[in-house]
Amino acid sequence: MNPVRKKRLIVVFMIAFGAATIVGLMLFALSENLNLFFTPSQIANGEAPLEKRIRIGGLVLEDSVSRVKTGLVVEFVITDNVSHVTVNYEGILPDLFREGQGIVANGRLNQQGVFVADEVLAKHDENYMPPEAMEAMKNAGHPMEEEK
Amino acid sequence: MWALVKEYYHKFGSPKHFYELTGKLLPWFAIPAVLCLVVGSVWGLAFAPADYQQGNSFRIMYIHVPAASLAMSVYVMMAVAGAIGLIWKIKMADMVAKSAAPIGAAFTLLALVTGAIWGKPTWGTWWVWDARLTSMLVMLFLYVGIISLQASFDSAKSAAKSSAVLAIVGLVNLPIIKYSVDWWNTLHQSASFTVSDKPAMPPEMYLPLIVMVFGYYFLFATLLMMITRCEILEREVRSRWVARVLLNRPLKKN
Amino acid sequence: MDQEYPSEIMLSAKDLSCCRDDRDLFVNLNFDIVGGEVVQIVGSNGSGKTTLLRILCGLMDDYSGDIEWCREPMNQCGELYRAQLIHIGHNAGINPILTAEENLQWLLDIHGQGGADNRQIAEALARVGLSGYEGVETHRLSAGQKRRVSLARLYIEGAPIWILDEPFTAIDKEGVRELENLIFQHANRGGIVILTTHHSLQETASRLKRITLDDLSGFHEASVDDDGV
Amino acid sequence: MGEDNQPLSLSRAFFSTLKRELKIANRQRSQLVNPLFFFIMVVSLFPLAVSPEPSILRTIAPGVIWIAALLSTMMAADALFKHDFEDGTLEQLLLSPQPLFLLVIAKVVSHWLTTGLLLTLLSPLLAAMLFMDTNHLSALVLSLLLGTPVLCFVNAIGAALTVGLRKGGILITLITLPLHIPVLIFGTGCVQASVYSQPYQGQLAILGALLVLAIVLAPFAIGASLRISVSG
Repeated sequence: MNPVRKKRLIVVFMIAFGAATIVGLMLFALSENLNLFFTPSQIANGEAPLEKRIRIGGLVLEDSVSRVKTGLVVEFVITDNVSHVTVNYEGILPDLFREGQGIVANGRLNQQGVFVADEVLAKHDENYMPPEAMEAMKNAGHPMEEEK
Repeated sequence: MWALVKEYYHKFGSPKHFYELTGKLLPWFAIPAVLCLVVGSVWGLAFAPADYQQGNSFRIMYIHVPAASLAMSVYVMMAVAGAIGLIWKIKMADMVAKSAAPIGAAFTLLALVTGAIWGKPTWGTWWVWDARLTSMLVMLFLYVGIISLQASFDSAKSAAKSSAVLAIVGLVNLPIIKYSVDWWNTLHQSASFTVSDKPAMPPEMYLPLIVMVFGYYFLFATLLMMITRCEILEREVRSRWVARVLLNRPLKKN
Repeated sequence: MDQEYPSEIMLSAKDLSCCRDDRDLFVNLNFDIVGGEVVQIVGSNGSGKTTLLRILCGLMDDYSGDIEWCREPMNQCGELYRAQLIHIGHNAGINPILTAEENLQWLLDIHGQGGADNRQIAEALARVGLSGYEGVETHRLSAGQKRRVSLARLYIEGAPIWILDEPFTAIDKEGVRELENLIFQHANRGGIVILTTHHSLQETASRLKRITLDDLSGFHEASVDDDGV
Repeated sequence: MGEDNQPLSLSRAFFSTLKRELKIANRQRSQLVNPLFFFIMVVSLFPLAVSPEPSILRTIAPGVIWIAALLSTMMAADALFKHDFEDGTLEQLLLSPQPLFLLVIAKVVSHWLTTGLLLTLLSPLLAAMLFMDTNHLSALVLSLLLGTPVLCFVNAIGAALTVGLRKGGILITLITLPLHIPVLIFGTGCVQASVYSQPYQGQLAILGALLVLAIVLAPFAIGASLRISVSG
């Protein structure tokens, strides 16, 4: 075979083989849980390790936020509409933190199953709306949070 | 037909022709840029309604979103121009790629800074190591790498070729970086505009944004032309037509 | 060693121009080089001799004009062209940490002519006066000896085109004479030798062709002398 | 010159280049151990600078070891093509009728064998210095084993782009560091997952995918960069 064609053949073979391997490996990787991010359901099922720094995310349950009178300690419950996890946090909450809002928290899960957060971040969504329009929508009976 | 394409290709690849053409086009981009930016920012910052959750702080979106979108497109454009220069050896493409890099870097920086200002009131922190922010930061690093590689060559040709290779390698890497950082840490909201869905905000909010996006793109085109024109003059300084331009005499067709 | 190269081998340049760092090195150079010719490129320092050689090797693509090898554009011949070529530049790829033999072995291996065995290499090193130095790390050798190590390739590889940049540098009188012989022998077998040197090549002038690159007070002229042929 | 020994000479060119590089590395032992000492020293700075507390060191260990490995391969990369550029070897490499990507892969493989592999072998020692639990060693070693070759390929792109420059050193780091980020994320992510007693095969698979991608694409970028550097 002439060397030019041989080189081309090697290149094509390399790329085809490489692409197949990459796709295979990625498919395998995607079937695994890569993220150290846990939902309340996963925590309820005991999938999350205790006393290790992990991230959890979910919606703040309505009427669950309670502040301890002295200091800045806050306790609230986050949910994914299936399970609940109690979160304990000491510090200043972001402005967007409110009930019904999606949040991400970093911290550890203690033996009692309470998540002790050292950081709470509000996850603001991609929907923007003037306040009046929001009012109107709520009055019409479909608050935006319900779709989550 | 083929001859026409070839002629066009030669014409477009010629710095002199590019210089003349952009000289004529420049006002057609500069004026809309100024108009859109003024209208968009006044409309967005003063007249658009405040957000139900974020209040007025969401208005920084009108500066942040177009910058972030441009940062990415400029990178792609730069890499494509670099590849064209590398493959078809068109000098103009090299110059365009070179001129685009600092503009892209500036937009990336602007997106990062405005993002930080926006992050403070909404997320409660100036900076988080979130996927979008991190990949934007990495993109700034890529731009910086390309600019400094570009600057360390004595010969303009090697500089152009090398930075084109780096830009292409970076282009292959961008989705990987994006994906990896995404997996690693995510907080940023997803895009409000997609091709298929209708925008997730009312018209009085998104119209100014669209105006601003157009303004930014016109601004980018204007800046790119201006910088490229300087680059042309610098590189072609030995040729007669540049001498004529510099002596402020009208260019004659020849 | 005695093989004849096909007679139709030919390297030709049309309107070859090169401009480096805003300075024209040569403009509109035209030449044909056919098998059996020794071409000496002459010109003052900085006139672009080395650049021209590197362009002809395909190491630089920073030129305008066409170069054809056997009537096909050179840059399309790619590895077919490179397989026909030995280039020995100012630095010839001799690593100072490796021995003469190891250096040659590698150079021959990557040039893909099926490689060479130790006996051939020892023979070639003997031809350039380095027998007994096979196992010496080349940083222990003198400049002339290092040069000879790289020139030893010319005795083994069967490539028809030799492109040599100042091959006589640092070589003693005896060595120069031998190398000259080798060059003209190669041409006699139908090969092409393109070289730059300030040494005047005398033998069999009918096979010798000169390409002059000179920077004459701002005007760039290139001329081709055909001595005979 | 016969056509029939072509397949032979392809592998001959590859292994001859590999052998040559390894010989050179072996004769310059000091060059060989420098990145290793650098690796150990960088890691030992952390207990001094951050805290000697075992619990803290244990948490940061995966990241520290990975960053140190990344920096050490980078230190070594500067010399990857430098000497070859100076003594004309690079020209001969480009003039070879053999496919350039093959020769480039041989060079990078030898670079990895003399840096990345040795660093990987050394990493358990450093893990012990940072009080990392021994059951996470397999994740650490495997991730380094798959990740360091990717680092080497990317470094080689940087080295090839800057080889013609008088002042390459810091520029290589500047242009390749952003490209190293995915490897760093998945490499440390792999060890982190093991620390959290989660399965880490997913991360290993991604590192493997990155490695295959690097093997397929990087040699072309390196080859193109070398041609640019030599012709410039």
